[in-house]
Amino acid sequence: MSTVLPSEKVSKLSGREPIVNDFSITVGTANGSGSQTSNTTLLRALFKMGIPVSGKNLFPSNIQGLPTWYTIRVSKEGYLARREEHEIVVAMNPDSFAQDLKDVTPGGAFFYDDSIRLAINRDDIIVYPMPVKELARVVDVPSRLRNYIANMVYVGVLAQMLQIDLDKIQQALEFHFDGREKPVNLNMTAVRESAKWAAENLEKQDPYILEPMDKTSGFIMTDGNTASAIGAIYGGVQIATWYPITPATSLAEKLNEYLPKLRKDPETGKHTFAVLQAEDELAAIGMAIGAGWSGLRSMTSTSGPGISLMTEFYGLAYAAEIPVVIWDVTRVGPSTGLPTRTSQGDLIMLYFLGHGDTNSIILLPSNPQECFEFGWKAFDLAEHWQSPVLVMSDLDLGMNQWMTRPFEYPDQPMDRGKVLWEEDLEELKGEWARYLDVDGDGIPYRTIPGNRHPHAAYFTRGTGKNEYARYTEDNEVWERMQDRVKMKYQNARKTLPKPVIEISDENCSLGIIAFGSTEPAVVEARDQLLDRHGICSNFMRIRSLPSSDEVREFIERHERNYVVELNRDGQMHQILTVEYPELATRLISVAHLDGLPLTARWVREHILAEEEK
Amino acid sequence: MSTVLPSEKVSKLSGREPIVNDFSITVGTANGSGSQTSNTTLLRALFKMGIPVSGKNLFPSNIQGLPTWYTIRVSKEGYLARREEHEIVVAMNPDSFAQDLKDVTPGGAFFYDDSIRLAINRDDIIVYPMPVKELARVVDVPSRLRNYIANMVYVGVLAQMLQIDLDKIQQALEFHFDGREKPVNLNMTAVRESAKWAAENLEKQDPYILEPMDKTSGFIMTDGNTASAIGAIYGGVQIATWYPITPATSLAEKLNEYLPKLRKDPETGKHTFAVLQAEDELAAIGMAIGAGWSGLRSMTSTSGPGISLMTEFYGLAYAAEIPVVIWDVTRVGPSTGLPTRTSQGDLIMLYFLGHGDTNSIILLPSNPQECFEFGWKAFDLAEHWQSPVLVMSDLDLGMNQWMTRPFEYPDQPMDRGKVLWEEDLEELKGEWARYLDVDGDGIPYRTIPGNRHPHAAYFTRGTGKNEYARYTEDNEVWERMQDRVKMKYQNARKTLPKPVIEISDENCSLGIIAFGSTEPAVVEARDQLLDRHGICSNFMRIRSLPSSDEVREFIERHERNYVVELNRDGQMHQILTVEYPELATRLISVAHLDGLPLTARWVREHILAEEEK
Amino acid sequence: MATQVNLAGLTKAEYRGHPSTLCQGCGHNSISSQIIAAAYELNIVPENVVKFSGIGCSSKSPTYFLNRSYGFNGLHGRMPSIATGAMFGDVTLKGLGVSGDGDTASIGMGQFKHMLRRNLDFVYIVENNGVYGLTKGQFSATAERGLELKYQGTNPYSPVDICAEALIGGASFIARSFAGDPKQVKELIKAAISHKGVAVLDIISPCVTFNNDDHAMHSYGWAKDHEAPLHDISYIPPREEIMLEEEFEPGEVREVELHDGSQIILKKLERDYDPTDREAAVQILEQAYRNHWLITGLIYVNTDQPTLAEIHNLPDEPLNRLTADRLRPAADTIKMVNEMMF
Amino acid sequence: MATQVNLAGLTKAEYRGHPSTLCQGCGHNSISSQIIAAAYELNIVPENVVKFSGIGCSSKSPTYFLNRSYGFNGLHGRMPSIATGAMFGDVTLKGLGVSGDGDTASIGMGQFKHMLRRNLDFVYIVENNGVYGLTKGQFSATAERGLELKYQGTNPYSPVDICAEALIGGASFIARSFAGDPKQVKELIKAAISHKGVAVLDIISPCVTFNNDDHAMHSYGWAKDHEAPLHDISYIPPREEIMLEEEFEPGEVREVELHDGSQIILKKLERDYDPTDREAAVQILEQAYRNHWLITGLIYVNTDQPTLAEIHNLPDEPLNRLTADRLRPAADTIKMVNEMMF
Ligand SMILES: Cc1ncc(C[n+]2csc(CCOP(=O)(O)OP(=O)(O)O)c2C)c(N)n1
Ligand SMILES: Cc1ncc(C[n+]2csc(CCOP(=O)(O)OP(=O)(O)O)c2C)c(N)n1
Ligand code: SF4
Ligand code: SF4
Ligand SMILES: [Mg+2]
Ligand SMILES: [Mg+2]
Repeated sequence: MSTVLPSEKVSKLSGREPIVNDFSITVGTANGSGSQTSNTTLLRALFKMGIPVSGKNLFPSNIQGLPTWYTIRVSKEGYLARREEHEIVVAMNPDSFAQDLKDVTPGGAFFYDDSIRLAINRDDIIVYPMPVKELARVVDVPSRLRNYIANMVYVGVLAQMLQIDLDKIQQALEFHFDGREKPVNLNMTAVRESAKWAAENLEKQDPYILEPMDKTSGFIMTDGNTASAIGAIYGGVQIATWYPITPATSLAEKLNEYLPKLRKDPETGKHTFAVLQAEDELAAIGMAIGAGWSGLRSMTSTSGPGISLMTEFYGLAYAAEIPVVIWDVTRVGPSTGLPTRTSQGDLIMLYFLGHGDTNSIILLPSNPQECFEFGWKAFDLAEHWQSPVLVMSDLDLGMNQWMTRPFEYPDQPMDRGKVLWEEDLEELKGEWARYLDVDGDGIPYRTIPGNRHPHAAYFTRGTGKNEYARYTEDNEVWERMQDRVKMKYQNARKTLPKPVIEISDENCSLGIIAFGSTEPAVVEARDQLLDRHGICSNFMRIRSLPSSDEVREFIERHERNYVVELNRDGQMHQILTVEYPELATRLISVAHLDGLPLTARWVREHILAEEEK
Repeated sequence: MSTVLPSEKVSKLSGREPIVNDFSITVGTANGSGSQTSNTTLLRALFKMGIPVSGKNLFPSNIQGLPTWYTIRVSKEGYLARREEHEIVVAMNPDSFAQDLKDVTPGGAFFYDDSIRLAINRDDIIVYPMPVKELARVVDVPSRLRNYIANMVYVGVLAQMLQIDLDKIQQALEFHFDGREKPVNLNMTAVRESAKWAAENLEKQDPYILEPMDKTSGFIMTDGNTASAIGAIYGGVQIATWYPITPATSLAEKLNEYLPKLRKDPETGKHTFAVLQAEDELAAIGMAIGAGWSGLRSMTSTSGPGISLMTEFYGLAYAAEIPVVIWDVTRVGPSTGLPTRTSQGDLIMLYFLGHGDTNSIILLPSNPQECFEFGWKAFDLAEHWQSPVLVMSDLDLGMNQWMTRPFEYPDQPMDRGKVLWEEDLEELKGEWARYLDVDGDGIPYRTIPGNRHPHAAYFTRGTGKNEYARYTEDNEVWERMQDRVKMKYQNARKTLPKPVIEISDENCSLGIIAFGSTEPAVVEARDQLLDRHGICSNFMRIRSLPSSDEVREFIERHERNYVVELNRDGQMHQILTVEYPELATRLISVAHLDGLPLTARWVREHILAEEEK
Repeated sequence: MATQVNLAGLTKAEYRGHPSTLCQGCGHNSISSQIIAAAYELNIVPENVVKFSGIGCSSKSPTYFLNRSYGFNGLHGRMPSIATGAMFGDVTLKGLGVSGDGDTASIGMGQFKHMLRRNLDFVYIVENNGVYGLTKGQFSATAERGLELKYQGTNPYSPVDICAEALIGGASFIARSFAGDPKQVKELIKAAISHKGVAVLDIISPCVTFNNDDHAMHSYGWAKDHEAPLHDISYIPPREEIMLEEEFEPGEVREVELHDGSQIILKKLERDYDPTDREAAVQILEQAYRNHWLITGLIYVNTDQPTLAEIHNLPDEPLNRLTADRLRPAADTIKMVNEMMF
Repeated sequence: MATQVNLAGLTKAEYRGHPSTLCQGCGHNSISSQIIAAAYELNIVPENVVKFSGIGCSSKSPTYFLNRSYGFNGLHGRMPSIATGAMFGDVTLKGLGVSGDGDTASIGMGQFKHMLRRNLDFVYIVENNGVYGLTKGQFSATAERGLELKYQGTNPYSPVDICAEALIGGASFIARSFAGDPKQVKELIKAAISHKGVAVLDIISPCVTFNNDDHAMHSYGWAKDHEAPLHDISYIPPREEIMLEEEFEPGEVREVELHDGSQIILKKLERDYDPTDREAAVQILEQAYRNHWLITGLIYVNTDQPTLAEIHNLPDEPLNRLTADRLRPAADTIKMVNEMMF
């Protein structure tokens, strides 16, 4: 045990009741100054101490210099949503110093780099200056690394003042530097020296302390994009095409990182996969569709502007019934929007993507574990239903570190769908038709280029065709084909991931509906509604669209269903209205968008306001 | 009066009651064989005889050779919708002969080119062979024109057998050939000789005849794309960018044709407009947006695939509040679809166009007169609301000839919206902010590049910005800006073209809702429902989205509102459900899509089936 | 009498497609015939070819040849991306694409250029008529400045030169031909199919309906009058004795050996043109552009450039036949992966 | 002491923009400074300039100069179309655009090429760093084959040569420069602004954060070591006495007169390069590409090509100031129009 001060002493010093494992730490730095390392180190150390934590990075669309904030929430109850309160603030950036100072909760603690010579005009908080420059000098590093070390100073100081286990910090650094001793030691030295300095020079006056718990065992800590990438690998991804765009970029980069580790061919050393950076999103999806057509498990990942550009191609994949997986890691639209802020604003566009009559299969993961799961499942669904499958993640889920359940090995064998190879055609004596609904489920059989049977080949097009894939403009054939395709999507409903439903109270008439990364805020809000206001609620998290009967039943069961979401127009509310017009009056939209992850408070207040109407 | 046989004689010959001005003529030819000229000549001649007519061209996506049909419906009642019956069929194409023969209504007449040596296996119809080759030889033309003349043969034969005034045919040809004597005479000779041949050689046995009426005065005959183009010219269009695509192409080509006639600068001979063929639709809309930003009345015209490609740019225009008019002349989607068939299938995509939260202003013309009206009005709305404005026409409306009310000169002065020039800024002492809601209507003021006032310039971007057009990622500012924009669209509702409402029966509980080119089918179906089944109905034609209070009131007034449309998924029904969730249960979707214009019969039968449930 | 078959045991009819629905006399039809002839003479098994196209009259033509090959008629201007993705499925297949000048040089410019950079192993035929056929006669990006079309007026823009674009863009095989010169078209297609890497064939293919006036640079009349072949070209299959109809003096021919051992024999005409010299290629294209010469033949070839499949280190074994056990990491790896997280 | 003003009566500060938020040392910042200097020295009134950009670090830079000019920060790769449309508003304005290599040569290739064909009167600056800055260090299409980047591995594709693309694409003014050579950058910007037609400036502008290793071809180190100017360039405003610091021997300089009467003076260095000779330009670019020479200077100029505004026969009077009566046909025409129908 290497925490420097025992906790008893702290609470005495502060003169207040200690507040243990239930507050938020926000660090204000300049973008590109390397604070990412120190912040995730803090986060991971707390996680290893067994304390539930979440970290949210608020960063500008900029490479270097503009203010950036990182908020770590520790919650002994296990709440992971963003909070609006900042009990502990660390100010490292002169440009955001005033703002940072203002942000401290009354009674909270303010740590700052003492080389920032700005006025501190508050007396309702505890103030701790840190001689960052001096402390950083204890390790001798080249100037380009100086900033990184400077950021380790606050890690050390906080470790001391909040009682973070230095061993855990060491573990976090070892993870970060992949075990490389030199950087770990350099950074640890800075941390230790800073902790030592704090122990010797700062007097604990605030009530916030951290104590080890055991509430993180059985969890891992990762971000959604990493999870999605690894999930795709367990789905057997063969080709991933992409074009750089925040916040989707890291999904492709993680494929680049993990594919060689998990899928190199031991014998030949050859690659049985390809990750291809396209010239733009039009090309990225075109390649993915070509690959899906030729029988590969194929995907592309992008964000809103990319989806917009993929619209025409989506329609082609829909009409030609080509399996392909499209990840939309959403950011704030419309248009270029706020590229570094989170949002669930692409939902309705995905739902109606493409000109003419189209349908969509959309998966909606809520946490990294589910990103992993949908990462592989999306391929099964795409190949099974011979359809593009959209997966909507978002910046908060994709790029922030989440405490999540471990990835689970796929519990189903790969579903490659209805594919006929040479031997199948041999058996059928070559009698098959690409778009014929043999089984009555709306899904025809397909063959794949490279199938050398002389009757295997067919001609693919988006335009009118008959069951035999021959071109036709016959109106009856057209309608028949379209109706079959629509029926296929009706059937698909039943096989998509079911909603997660929590009926806490059989008699409760209030339902709350959410999806994706807003779950933690809603979970917490429900507890608050019950605890503080005595308002019961049941909960449903939708995990896919089009929705299944369970969704209808949940809505039917409740007089008032609040549909909570992170977009301006209440898009899930609109979709549910379209899917269940007869239940429309039971649905109430609770939606807003300001680019920040949802908070329990916002959800609670808005539901309360509606309830009090 | 130059009809050759008086009508008395005909009815005697046929032995049946004459059927006057109430049947359909369908001509089957090969694509690219020049039948367009003879068919529109027939159509126009009937129109000039005062008989209500409509013409529908059913053509393949092909330049030369594949079967094509043209159907002329004559209706003394003035019904203009497509009918499924073909009383008179003219078969000029061996490839479609069998089909054409099958299509004749029992008791109908079948005219055919006697060089087609195929069996005629029906005895329930009247059959008239025509020696097309021989008759075409009466005029001496170069071989490349031979086809055109051959097609005039059936014009002459039909003129004789149905009693079409040859003077009117001459008028139609004079119009077609812009008064050029030589082609008019050549064609007239063929018509006359063929009519003479028919008079001498064919015995009238069918009951169908045409008689002059006066039900077309006060109408003109034109197609929607021509009307849209001319309407845009009266709206003062300054730049039109486009990329060729059926069925939108002729809209741009008509701008090319009429702009020099109506808008040349008399003094300088310079052009105060530009029509620019872009390299693709991404560029077309980009240019249009750039031009709208720089203060020009700017438009682009395309069809579904082009709209898909314009999705990202639409979002930019939305977010940056740039006026631009976008015409979508829809065809069958999804994806490449059937490019030469009609559909109303892009509606919901237009409604939710762009990633993130967006809104749309959509105008929905129903006939060429309205294409003209919305042609100019769209610019006023775009500049007034500083917004892209979408106008959705379709292939049937855009490319077929419609009998329509004459174009009306705009009844309102041009609305250029809130634009500040040098003198305005002088007065304001340069104090203005691009995105400030000064008037409380959600519409800010703008200046235009070229304004030389030193405070005029501002910086335009899709991303987060404050009222002063300065870049910001502040979450509160973002939400404020987005809420203002949304409010702007809420306000816009009230100023868009109101629905056309026909309350035929104050006590009727059945409403029918339609939009766009399906109006004639619905009008006729309503009459049939009442006449044949005693079912009353009121009618509303929606002319714009988002919809206004009148729409809500109409829906509220009726227990059952049938939303009739030409797409698979009932997209207007979906939109109205989203706009009026509390009225969702009053809305019933009556939708289908097979690429053909809607018929009254289909509408009637589907409403009846629902009513009988 | 037995029907004649080639070395693949197939009759020529087995290389045909559906009947063409293009206009009579359309240049595209002649090119389809030469594709059929080339494939037949190369003894290719049709199942080993995959066809691609964008949208346009030209892009319809894959329906009119090689019925037993797979085909994908994609989106306007987007053939390159679809083909790029599809060719990863089975690297033993040969890709053959037909596009139009509008499809390639207008809407498709970006994808065209980027496919070249990747050196996809692919035959890319542009059926170049200077006009949009399928949408009825608008200027395409290859229409010459000053061209007049019925409803469009006069073209004010300078034309895109497909071969020059291909060369600057890094294509490894570039040729120009004319649909009215069937023998050359056929030999070039054979060579292109044997080339390993991207082969761009810019074939002037007149649109008889919308752009065939004799003074139009994509018309039969103009092309017939102006065609200036760089050489007389013959393709010699691998491992075949060089048996040309004529004997050559030394120095009278150039030979280019392709990756599969086949050879291109170029018989000199007016000039001694070396198609492996990029600088010469740049120069001849520049001169031709400036002087409106319709030079035809093999303009450039580079047999050393790595293909996309090589760049991605793909095995010869078709990726699309890998079974689940080869694609999904084993069950015992999941623990390790979870440990790789934190 | 009075602040110094130029002939437009403006101080240099009046040409500035907001403070840059780019990385310290980013090449883009140096280029912004030279734009400011060039505009100031050309005595341009900022209100007569309109700025455009796409998306990227480079595309952010229009915020950092000419605050009194209008600006439009558009979509990724779509600056050309927005600028093309916007420039129709008022032909008396000068358009100036800043793009990146990703913005221009990856996603923007198609629009870039087609803008050139139209010869829009426009200064098109590519701040070329061979990398995607704003999305944190992926390869752009101009990255050299073999370049290694931290998270991306090794670039396997051949790079796009912006100048060669511009030349083949029909641009009427083409130059290459290097952000570390401020004088040349400035003189070229002045000349480009005075040129009537599209002027493409391909400026190597190192990304110090993601692609500045000395062996990387878009780094400061490499460019400093390899820059090979074609000539020493000076811009002389119209109607100004030629007053150069030095006297020249006859034959020692070349002069190019631009449309507004200004002149570009090119002092010979190693070779006698004639930038009005397209064939020479083709050749030097080809050689430079092959040999990895960083040749800089004015590569090509053609002062005779009609601009887009000329092609469209636009009046000098700004279209965006025409009043309703000039735009809407008179009331009495509607009867005629209805009669034109049937
Ligand atoms: C996105 C999109 N825009 C426009 C069209 C309409 N379109 C179909 S073919 C074509 C042009 C074809 O020209 P080209 O490639 O030269 O082929 P050609 O018909 O001349 O052989 C166009 C513009 C389309 N199908 N998709
Ligand atoms: C449609 C679309 N795709 C992707 C992006 C993400 N994106 C922003 S900037 C950029 C690359 C910029 O690179 P470059 O043009 O070279 O500019 P630099 O930052 O290097 O100056 C990308 C891919 C986007 N904004 N829009
Ligand atoms: S329109 Fe032209 S390109 Fe199309 S098929 Fe006819 S001749 Fe060929
Ligand atoms: S990331 Fe690179 S391009 Fe972007 S501002 Fe920094 S140095 Fe410049
Ligand atoms: Mg063409
Ligand atoms: Mg760059």
